[in-house]
Amino acid sequence: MTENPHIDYLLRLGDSTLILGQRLSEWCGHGPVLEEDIALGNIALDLIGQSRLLLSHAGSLMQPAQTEDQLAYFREQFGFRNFTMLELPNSGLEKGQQQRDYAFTICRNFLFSAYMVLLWQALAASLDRQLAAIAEKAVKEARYHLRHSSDWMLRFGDGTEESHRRAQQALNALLPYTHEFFSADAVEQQMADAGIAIAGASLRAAWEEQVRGTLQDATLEWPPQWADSQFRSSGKSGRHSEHFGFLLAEMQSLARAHPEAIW
Amino acid sequence: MTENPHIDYLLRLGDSTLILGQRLSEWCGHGPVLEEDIALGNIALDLIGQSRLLLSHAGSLMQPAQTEDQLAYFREQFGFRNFTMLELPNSGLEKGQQQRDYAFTICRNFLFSAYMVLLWQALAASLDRQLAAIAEKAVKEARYHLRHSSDWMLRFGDGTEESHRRAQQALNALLPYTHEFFSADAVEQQMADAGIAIAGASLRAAWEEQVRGTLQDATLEWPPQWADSQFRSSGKSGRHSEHFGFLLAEMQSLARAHPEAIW
Amino acid sequence: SQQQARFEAALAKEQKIEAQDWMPDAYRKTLVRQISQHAHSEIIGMLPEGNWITRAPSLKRKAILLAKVQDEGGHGLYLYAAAETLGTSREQMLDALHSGRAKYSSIFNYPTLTWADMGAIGWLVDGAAIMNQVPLCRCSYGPYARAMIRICKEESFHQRQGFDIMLSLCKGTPAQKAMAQDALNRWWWPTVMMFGPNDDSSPNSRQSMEWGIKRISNDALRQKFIDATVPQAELLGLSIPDPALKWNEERSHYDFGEIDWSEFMRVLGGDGPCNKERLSTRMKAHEDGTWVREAAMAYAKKHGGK
Amino acid sequence: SQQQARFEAALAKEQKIEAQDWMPDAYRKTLVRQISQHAHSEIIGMLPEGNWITRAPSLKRKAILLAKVQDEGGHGLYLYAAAETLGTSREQMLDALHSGRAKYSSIFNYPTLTWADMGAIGWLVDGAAIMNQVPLCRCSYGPYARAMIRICKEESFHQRQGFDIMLSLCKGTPAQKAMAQDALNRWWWPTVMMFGPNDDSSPNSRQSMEWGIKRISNDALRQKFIDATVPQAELLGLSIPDPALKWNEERSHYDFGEIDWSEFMRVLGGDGPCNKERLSTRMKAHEDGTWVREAAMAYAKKHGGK
Repeated sequence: MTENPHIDYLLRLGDSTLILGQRLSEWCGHGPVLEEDIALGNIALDLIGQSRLLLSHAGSLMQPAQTEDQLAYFREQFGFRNFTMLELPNSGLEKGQQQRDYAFTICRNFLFSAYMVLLWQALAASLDRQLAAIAEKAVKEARYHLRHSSDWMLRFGDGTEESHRRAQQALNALLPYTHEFFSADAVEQQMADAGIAIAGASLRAAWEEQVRGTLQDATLEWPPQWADSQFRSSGKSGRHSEHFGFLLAEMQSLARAHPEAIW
Repeated sequence: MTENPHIDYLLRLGDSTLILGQRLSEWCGHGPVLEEDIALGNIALDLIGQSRLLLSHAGSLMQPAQTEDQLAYFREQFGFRNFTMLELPNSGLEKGQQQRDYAFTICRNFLFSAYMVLLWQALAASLDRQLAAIAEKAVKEARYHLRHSSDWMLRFGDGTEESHRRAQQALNALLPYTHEFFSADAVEQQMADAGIAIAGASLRAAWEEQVRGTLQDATLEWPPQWADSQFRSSGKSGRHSEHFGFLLAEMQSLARAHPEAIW
Repeated sequence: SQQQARFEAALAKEQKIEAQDWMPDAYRKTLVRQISQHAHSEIIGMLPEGNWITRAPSLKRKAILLAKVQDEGGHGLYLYAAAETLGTSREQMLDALHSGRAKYSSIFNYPTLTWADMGAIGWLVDGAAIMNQVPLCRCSYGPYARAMIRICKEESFHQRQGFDIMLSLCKGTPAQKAMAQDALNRWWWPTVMMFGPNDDSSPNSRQSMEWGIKRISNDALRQKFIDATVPQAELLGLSIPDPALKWNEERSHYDFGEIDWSEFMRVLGGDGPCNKERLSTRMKAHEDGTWVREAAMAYAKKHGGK
Repeated sequence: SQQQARFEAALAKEQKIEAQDWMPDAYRKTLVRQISQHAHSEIIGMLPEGNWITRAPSLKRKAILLAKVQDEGGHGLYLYAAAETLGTSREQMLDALHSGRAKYSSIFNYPTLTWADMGAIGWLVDGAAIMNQVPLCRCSYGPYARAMIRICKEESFHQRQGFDIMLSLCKGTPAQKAMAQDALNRWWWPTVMMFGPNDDSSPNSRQSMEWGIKRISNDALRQKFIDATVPQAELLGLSIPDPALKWNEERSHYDFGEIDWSEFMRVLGGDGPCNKERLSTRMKAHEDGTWVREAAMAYAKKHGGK
C-alpha cells in the first residue's frame, strides 16, 4: 500500500493496537467476572487511544493526508499492518468471531504486552519526536497490561488443573505467531538505520527472558519446538489470516454504509 | 421501504429463504457428519435458489426495477422482510455468529419447513402466476427439508438423554418466534383478499397439528406456555433482532466494497 | 421498640442510616432488592450498548462508547458493594438474577438496532435514569446515597454524550437523520415507562417514601422528564411519536398520551423482545467464567492471598 | 505364490483388481493411504472455499460456490466408500487424520484471503488436481478407478467455473483485476508443488507405477499442467509470478524456474500458514458432532434400524 517505510512502520504500531483493541472490546459485557470486564475495557481503551495517535501521525505523513478514521475504516485488508496474532478470534484458531476463551485472550495480551513494553521503551528515544512522545505515554499503559496479564497467567498456570490445561493450550497455539515480532524485515531495518525505530529482532532475548520467567513461575511449559518452528505469520507486511476479513467486515460495516457521513 | 403489499409479500418469502440459506451455509465444512454437511448444503442451495426467483420477481415489480443482487446486497436492514427466527445465529439466542448448535439448527429447519410446506401448497394456487410457479417448485423442496429435519427431531428426541435435552432446549428457545408465522398483518390480508396469498393465521391449525405430531413421536414436549406468550418478533415488517446487522455486515461486505463491480 | 424509635428519629432528622446501624428487616430487604436490581440493570445494560462497540463508526465514538460501557460496569461494582453492606453477597445477588427472582430495568429488553440507538439510549434512557437517580443521592441509607452521588455525575456526562450523537446525526445526511428519528420512535415510549406505573397503581411507593428511599413519585418524575426532553427534541428537529403531546399553559407542563401499560406488563413479565436473550447471555458469560474464578480462588489459597 | 502370480497377470493385462480379489498387503496399504489422503483432502478442502460462501458477492456465485463445496463433500463420500472396500472404516481413517498419522493435500494449508482465491483455486488447484486424477481413472484398483471417473467429471466443471470467476475479475474494475493478479501470485507456486517432489526424489513412485496405481510421473504431470496453464493466464491478461518462465521451442514445452522445496517441506511438515487451524477446525466439528452421531445410533438401535 505505501512505499514509505516510516509510514509503514507507524501503521504497524497503529494497526496492531487498533486490532487488539477491537478484539478485546468483543468481551464487553461477557467477562468472567465484573472486575475483568472492566479491566479488559480499560486495556482496549488504552490500545484504541494509542492507535488514534499513531494513525493520525501516520496519516499526517501521507500525500494526501489521511485522518485516523479514513485509515481505520476505508482501507482494504492488505493495507493493514498489524501482527497476525492480534486478529485471531478470542476463541483461538477455529472460526468463531464472537466465541470467547479467556485463557487465549489473556495469553495473547501477555505475549504482546511483554513485547510492547520493550518496544515502547526503545521507541521513547526515537528521532521521530512525535513517536517518542506517544511511546512515553504508551509504555506506562503497556506495563499495566503486562502486569494484568502476567497476574492471570500465574493464576491460570498455578490455579486449577483445568486452568493450567487451558493456559498451556492457549500458549501452544499462540507462540508460533510471536515469531512475527522478531522476523527481519526491510522496513524495520531502514527505520532502525534512520534512528526512528529498532528492529524487533533486537528485543528477542529480553522478551524471551521476561516471558520464560513468568511461565516458569506459572508452572507452564515453554514448548521446546518453538525455536525450530518454521511457521511465519506475516500480517506486518499486509498478508493476514482468514479471520481478518470478518473482523474488518464487522468493524467497517457502518462507516462504509455511509461513506459521506460525519459521526 | 416499499408501499406495495405485493412486493412486500414477495420480499418476505425471498428474504426468509435467503437468510435461512445464509445461516445454513455457515455450517459448510463443520457438520457433525459428512452426510449432514452435504444435506445442509443441499437445503441451503434450495433456499437460495428459491430466493433468487422470488427476489427477481419482486424486483421486476419495482420502479425502477431491481435485480436480485441489488436487493440482496444493497438494502439496509429495515428493508429486509424475513421472519426474525431465521436470522438467529446457529447457536441459539446468545451472540456468536459462527458458533453452531445442530439441535438449534435442525429444530429451526423443522419449524420453518413445516410452515413452508403448507404455505407453498397454498401459494401454488396464487393468482400471481409467477409466484404460483415458484411455489410449485418450492413445495417439493420444502417437503424434503421437512422430512430431513423431522427425521432428526425423532433421533434427537428419542435418541440419547443429551440429544433429548438439547432438542427440548432448542425447541423452547425457538417456539416463541413461530408466532410471527401467524400474526395478523395488513400486507397478508390485502394479498389474501387479492387472491395472491393467504394469511399465515389460516395455516396455524394445520401447522400445529403437524408439529405436535412429530414432537409427540419424538417424546418432546410442547411448552404449555406457548399459546399465552405475548412475545412477538417482527422481522416480517422490517424490525429485526440484534443479530441481523452482523449477518448483513458479513453477507454484504464484499459486494459493498466494490459497488461498481460485476462478478 | 427503642431501636425502631431511634431509626425513625434518624429518618425524621434526615440523618443517614449506616451499615452497622439497626434497621427494620423490611427496610433492609427493600434496599437489597432495589440496589441489587439497580446493579443488575447496569450489568445487563452493558449488553445493548456493547453490541455496537465493534461497529462504532469512528474511532473517537468507539472510545467514548467503550468508556461509557465500562463506566456502567463500574456503577455495577459500586452498587453491588453498597448492597453487600446489607449482608447479601454478590454471588447471592447474581443467583437471584439468573434464576429470575431478581429483576433488572425492562428498558434493556429492547434491542439496539442501529447506531442511533447509542444516541437515543444516552439521551433518553440515561436522561430518565438521572431523573430517577438524583433524588436517590438523598436516600436515607448512606452507602447507597454515596454510590448514587458518584453514579449521577457520570450519568449526566453520558447523557450529554448521547445527545451529542443525536446532534451529529441530525446535522448529518438524510439517512443519518432518518436513523435518529427511527431511534426516537422506538425508544420514546419504553423510556417514558421507565418511571414505573402510575402513582395510583404503585403500591410500594408509599412505604419507600416514608423510609426516605424514594423521594419523588413516579408520575412527578415522568412529567419532569417529558418537560425537559421535549425542547431537546425540538432542538434536534425530531418529532416525538406522541400525537397527544402538547404544552398545557395552565399546568405549565406538557400533556401527553396514554401509556400502553399492556406492553409494559408484557416486557416486565418476560415477553419483551430480548428478555430471554439478555438473561441467557449473562448466564453464559457467568458459566463460561466459572473456571476463571475457580483458578483465581485456587491460586489465592495456595499462595496465602485473600 | 500363485495368488501373487494371478495378481501380477491381472495387472499386466490391465484388468481391474476388485475388493474381493487377493492383493498384496503393501498394495492394499498403499491404496488405503492414497485414497484416504485423497478423501481427507476433499473434506479439508471444503474449509478454504467454505470460508467465502457467506460473503460471495452475488447470489449466483453464492449458489455455484455452495454447490461446488457440496460436490467436494460428495467426493469425500465416494472416496471413503472406495477405501472402505479395502477393509478400513471411515472412523479409523478420521482417527488417522485427527491424530496426524494421515495426511491431506498441503495446498489446503494456504489461506483464502479474497474472493479471487475462489477463482484461483478452481482454475489452478482444480486444474492441477485433474491432471493428477485423470490417470487415476485407469488405476488398477476398480473401486478407486470408478470413483475417480465420477470425480473427474465434476472437477473439470469446477475448473471451468473457477476460470470463469477469474475471467469476470479480469474484465472487471481495476480493483478486481488486481485481486485476480494477487491471487495468482499467491497460488501459483503452491499449485506447481501439488505434483509432489521431482521424480528423482520421489521414492514411492516407482512401486506405484508398477502396481498400476500411478501412471504418469510427477514431473511429467507438472510440465503438462504448466504448458496448459500459461496460455490461459495470457488469455486472462495475468502474469505468472515466475521470471524464468519461457517457451522452449526445442523441447516444445515451457521452461520454468526453480521450485522452493524448502517451502514445500515446511508446509508438509506442519508449519504452513493454516495447518493447525485446518486440523483443529475439523477436529472441533467432529467433536461437536459426537452427540449427534450418538443420538442417531441410539435411535437406530431402539427402533431396530441399521
